[in-house]
Amino acid sequence: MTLERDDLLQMFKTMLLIRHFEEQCVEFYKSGEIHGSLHPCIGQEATAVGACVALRRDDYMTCTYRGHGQALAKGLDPKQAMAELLGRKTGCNQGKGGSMHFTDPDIGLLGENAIVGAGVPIAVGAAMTAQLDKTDRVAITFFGDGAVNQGAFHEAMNMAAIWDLPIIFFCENNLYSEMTPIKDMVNVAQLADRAAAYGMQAVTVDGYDPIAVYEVTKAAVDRARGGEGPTFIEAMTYRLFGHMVGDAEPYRTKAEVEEWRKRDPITTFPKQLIDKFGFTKADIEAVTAEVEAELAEISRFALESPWPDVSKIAEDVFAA
Amino acid sequence: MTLERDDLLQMFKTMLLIRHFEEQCVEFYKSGEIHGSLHPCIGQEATAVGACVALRRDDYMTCTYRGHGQALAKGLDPKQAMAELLGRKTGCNQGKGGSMHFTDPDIGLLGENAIVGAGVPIAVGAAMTAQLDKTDRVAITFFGDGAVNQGAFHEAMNMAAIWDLPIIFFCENNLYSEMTPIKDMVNVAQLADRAAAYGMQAVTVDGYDPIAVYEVTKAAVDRARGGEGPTFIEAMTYRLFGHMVGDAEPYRTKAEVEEWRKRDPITTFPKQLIDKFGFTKADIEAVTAEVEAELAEISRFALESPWPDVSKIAEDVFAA
Amino acid sequence: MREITFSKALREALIEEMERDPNIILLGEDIGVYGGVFKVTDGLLDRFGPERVRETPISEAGFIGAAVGMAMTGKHPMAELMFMDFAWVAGDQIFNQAAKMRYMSGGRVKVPMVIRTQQGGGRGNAAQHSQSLETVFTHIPGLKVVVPSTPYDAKGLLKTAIRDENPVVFFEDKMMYNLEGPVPDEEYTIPFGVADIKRAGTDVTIVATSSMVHVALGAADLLSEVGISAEVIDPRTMYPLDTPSLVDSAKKTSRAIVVDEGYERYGVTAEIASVMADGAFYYLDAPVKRMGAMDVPVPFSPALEDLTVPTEASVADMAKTLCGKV
Amino acid sequence: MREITFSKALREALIEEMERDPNIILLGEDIGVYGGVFKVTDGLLDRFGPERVRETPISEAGFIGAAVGMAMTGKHPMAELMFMDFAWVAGDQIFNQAAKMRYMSGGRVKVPMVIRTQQGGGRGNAAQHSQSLETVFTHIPGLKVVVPSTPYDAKGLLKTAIRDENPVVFFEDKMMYNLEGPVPDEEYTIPFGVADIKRAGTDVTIVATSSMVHVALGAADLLSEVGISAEVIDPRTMYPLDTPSLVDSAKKTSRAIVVDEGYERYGVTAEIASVMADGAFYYLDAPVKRMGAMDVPVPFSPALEDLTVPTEASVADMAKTLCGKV
Ligand SMILES: Cc1ncc(C[n+]2csc(CCOP(=O)(O)OP(=O)(O)O)c2C)c(N)n1
Ligand SMILES: Cc1ncc(C[n+]2csc(CCOP(=O)(O)OP(=O)(O)O)c2C)c(N)n1
Ligand SMILES: [Mg+2]
Ligand SMILES: [Mg+2]
Repeated sequence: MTLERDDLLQMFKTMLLIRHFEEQCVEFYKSGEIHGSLHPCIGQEATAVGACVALRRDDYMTCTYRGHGQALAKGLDPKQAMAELLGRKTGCNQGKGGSMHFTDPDIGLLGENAIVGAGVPIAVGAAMTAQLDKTDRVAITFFGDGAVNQGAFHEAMNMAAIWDLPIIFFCENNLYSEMTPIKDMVNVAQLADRAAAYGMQAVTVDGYDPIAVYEVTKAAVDRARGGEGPTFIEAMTYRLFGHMVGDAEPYRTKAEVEEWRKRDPITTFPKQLIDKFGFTKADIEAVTAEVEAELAEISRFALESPWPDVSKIAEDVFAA
Repeated sequence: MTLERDDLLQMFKTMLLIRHFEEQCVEFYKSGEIHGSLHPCIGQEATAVGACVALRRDDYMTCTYRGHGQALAKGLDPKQAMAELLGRKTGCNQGKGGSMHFTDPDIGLLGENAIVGAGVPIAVGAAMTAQLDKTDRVAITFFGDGAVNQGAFHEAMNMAAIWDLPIIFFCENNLYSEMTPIKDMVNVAQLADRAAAYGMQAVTVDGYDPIAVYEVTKAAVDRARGGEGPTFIEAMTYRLFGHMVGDAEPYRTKAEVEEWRKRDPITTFPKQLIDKFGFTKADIEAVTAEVEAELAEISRFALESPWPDVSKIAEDVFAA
Repeated sequence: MREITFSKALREALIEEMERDPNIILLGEDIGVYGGVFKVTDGLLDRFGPERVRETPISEAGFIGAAVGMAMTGKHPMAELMFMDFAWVAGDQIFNQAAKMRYMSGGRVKVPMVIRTQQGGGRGNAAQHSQSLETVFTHIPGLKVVVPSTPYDAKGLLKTAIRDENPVVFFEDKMMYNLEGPVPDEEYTIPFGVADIKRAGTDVTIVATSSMVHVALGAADLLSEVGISAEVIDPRTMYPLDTPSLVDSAKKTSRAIVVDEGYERYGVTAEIASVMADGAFYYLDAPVKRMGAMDVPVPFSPALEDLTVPTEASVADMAKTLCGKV
Repeated sequence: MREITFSKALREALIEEMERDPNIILLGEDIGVYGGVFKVTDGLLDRFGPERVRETPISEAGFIGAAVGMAMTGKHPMAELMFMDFAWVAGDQIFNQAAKMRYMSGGRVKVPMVIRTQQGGGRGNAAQHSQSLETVFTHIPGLKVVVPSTPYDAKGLLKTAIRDENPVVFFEDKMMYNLEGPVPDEEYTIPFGVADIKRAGTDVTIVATSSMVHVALGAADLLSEVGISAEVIDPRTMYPLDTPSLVDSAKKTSRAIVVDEGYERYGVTAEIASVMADGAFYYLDAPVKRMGAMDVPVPFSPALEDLTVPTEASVADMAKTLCGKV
């Protein structure tokens, strides 16, 4: 598949939906509707959407607590997602998982994960299944820059490399792990440099350019489906919001944030669509209106959804 | 320090002591004097001795269950070592540790370790102490080829690199981890290739040549003492014995073992001493006789040593 | 009935189940060419090939994590942890992932996998290769925990473990692999959560697990010599735990001892003793006693190691004290 | 006496001890510039510099292992595990290394280090960020385990932990950081292994740990309304455990409940209940009861989460049942 004109607009729409969805989450957090920790991917929509457009619905995926955007881009019903965040019965996990644990096997989503690095070997296992079953499915695992210093990442990279697994290691390098600059925590110029240690193909891409992200991911997916093994993708990106709601951001300057905001894909991508791909301002406005309407419906659904059944609290520990 | 003529003979003597010591251990194992698992380093004496000659007594060291040779080369009293293997009170650990846990803070030995990879971060901590205290001590950590696939190795390498720690990562690549060929378990030509992922200096050396091992280790130690940070050394070596006493060795051919045995440092190094450094056959014979006498004394000491005090079984869990 | 070793009983279960279900995949270190360091998987590589008997790097977190991913996508992986002590390097994948995945997903996924591992002292393997960590596994919700004590139980319970749709941890005892016992030729399975009375008795109940079952049976012999009739009961699975059978036995005998090879302090004996003390409170003539390993890392020296765990004599002594016969 | 928060009490202990002993080194994620995600180390980077307040990569096994190495070579490291749940990725370094090193060496080395971490539910952090894993830590020989419930205890016990020559695990409760309480200006320490009677009573003993102390105190208030006098006793350290005080209290009241936020099954309540049931056997009017967290991974939904742990009402109800007042 190469991107058609319609795909581009659809990509923008998904990015916008993610942005509005997450902004709504922040509101809900502040108003007390959402409990726990909330880690928006605001600013990182282009990686989520660019990568997921290159995937099939039946491909496998793991991600992190910052994975709402990826989950939505992969096809998670946003109503179920929002309901989950509000802890409702209609949530994708019946309210038992919450923000950090969206799971939906129907779209291959094998879980966000609250433990840094933990989703990486799990995706390796899914890729092993695909390889064993010769289904030509691939697995993708999203993780942050900080995760590359976790043992599980290392072990998983190596296993994928030696077994030529159909998997894409997608590192969103947003320059910080929580409040810590990644440049202080590794001694290499780019995280993609790590892949050589495993004899794995790697590439660094501009994570604020959804088309570029799509292209490198597509190439990696093609290689994986073709039995040519894993790829490590490092996407340079940035969160325009803090690590989590409540982060006072003493570790970065306002100027740095503003510098990145100028390139915010939510504003630059539609410009690109108009300037380079012949869309009109009206096209963009129409999409924006659609997203707003959808979002109103999403919020309404979530807010009106019932709470989980207290009598079912002990169910789902074990499968029958 | 550069190696003097006497150092060379002393190196040979230590290598020979290690070989005889370990052969005696195998005997003791077969006769039931030694219990548990025994992992001889027979064939790997040149790495132990070549590396340890480059160290000071007050430098720190961690190693593995296969670390008897390194411990002796670093200065562990062989009587205490043998007594420990026999589970006696006079052992370096009072018989509580055994073959896999030799520990002697007096020579900087912070423990062999029975968990693959576990000694690596511990050595990093010792290097942190040295750096904080500005003592110009260095730390060395010995581990096998199989350990490079363990998460702890990865995390430790990265920490050493980002903090410029005075530490040497010494990988004895003996081609197998237990019964598994390392070539099936990594996707790189040399394990030294892994170091690039951490921006760390690395070198591969012939582990059957004690002088070459000394030289690369000395260079790494000098760098570390000089504040220039860590080095990864991969020494290509081979165990002429199985993984442990009892290993039937179905995973390798007799021919392969014989090929390496031709280069056995215990036979080739003395030849080199005679041919290239002007020692005589008599010198070698004298050393051999000394080692044999020492070993008889070591065995006698261990065999005659008392068992640990049963009443002290619960002591040493906590320091007072 | 034919007698086979514990090890062979396990291997038979593996072979029969792998023949039955092509989704069963073994993962672990040295399980192929070498057949496993305790030889349980001997011959399986030849029989099932390298895709189903997958030799892994020394990456326990990695391959147990991969097993979780395989289990979530339709396979039935069986990961071998060479020594239970290595669970500590894979703890996150076992306790935070495998155990919790189904619940966190609100029942959307299942994680059918088995971790086979080997535990216990007695071989001079010292502190990092001799632990019995069943307490840790039973404490965390989401795992089933199996502790067979005979070849018969081993085979029947391993088959049940493999057919279970959840993460099951299966503990073998390193000293028991060569133990022989009757195992029928015919297919059978043993349900989880059903304790087995290994010897019936009337004066004192000895609940014992894994290797300690044999210690308890030896103690029962010693006790019969002094006229005390001991009942030895083996829970066989720590979770689910057959509480009613344990409580009933305590009610019947009115005295009970719980014996396990794990560290005694905050260990499984505490759970079992406390559910028995609660359930049989009004029937007990004496407090329920606990015997586990001493509160020390397992020492290496043969002069020390065996003293850290309950013995036939020490269990018999405890029973005599309880019965007022000292 | 002045009242300060739990968090400030901890910070004071850190500052005072770091001023006293230059060998104390803090290690952890985001403990510097940010002052720790729960702000306990706020300001310490400025005060002590980056060598003593060392920000680490997300490498828990790595930096806890490094702490072990530092401790063996003369430093006194304090590693912060941001959430106790992450202990599972560092398990080997905690349980196989730190805990066993001294014993395995036959007393040749010591490992003076503290792991500070934070636990418990109540914040909607779901299954992988809400665990209370004290059972796992107390079960493994070689670690001391501290579970303070008030600012006063927190400061005094943290100082003792830092001065101890062994690995000490110090558990803070995430909901308690803002709790205020009296803390003297003067220097003081609190010895390990000494339980504290948080409220004296005569009819029923409630042993409670960490956050559950406050639940127990609330329950005691409810009970006093119906004429039941509850004694609330806080062990403060799980290991060493002040068994005599607990047993004495049970002997006095003849009824006891043990309350803890960890999973109930095979949890610390089992140990405490069983030592009390044993020690006070002939004094008890009813079985010792245990109340811990439900046997499920902690659910996210606010409609579910709080139901999984003991509450003032449920503890009071249990006490009423024990006292025959329902
Ligand atoms: C094993 C583990 N250690 C620490 C944490 C706490 N933590 C949560 S998010 C995070 C930062 C992760 O940074 P990065 O991988 O760059 O991902 P990002 O949040 O930037 O997307 C940390 C340290 C955790 N969840 N798991
Ligand atoms: C974490 C862990 N996993 C597995 C083992 C079992 N084991 C002991 S030695 C060994 C092989 C190690 O190979 P290598 O690192 O090459 O060292 P060598 O024995 O060749 O010196 C294995 C797998 C262990 N001790 N620790
Ligand atoms: Mg990041
Ligand atoms: Mg090797």
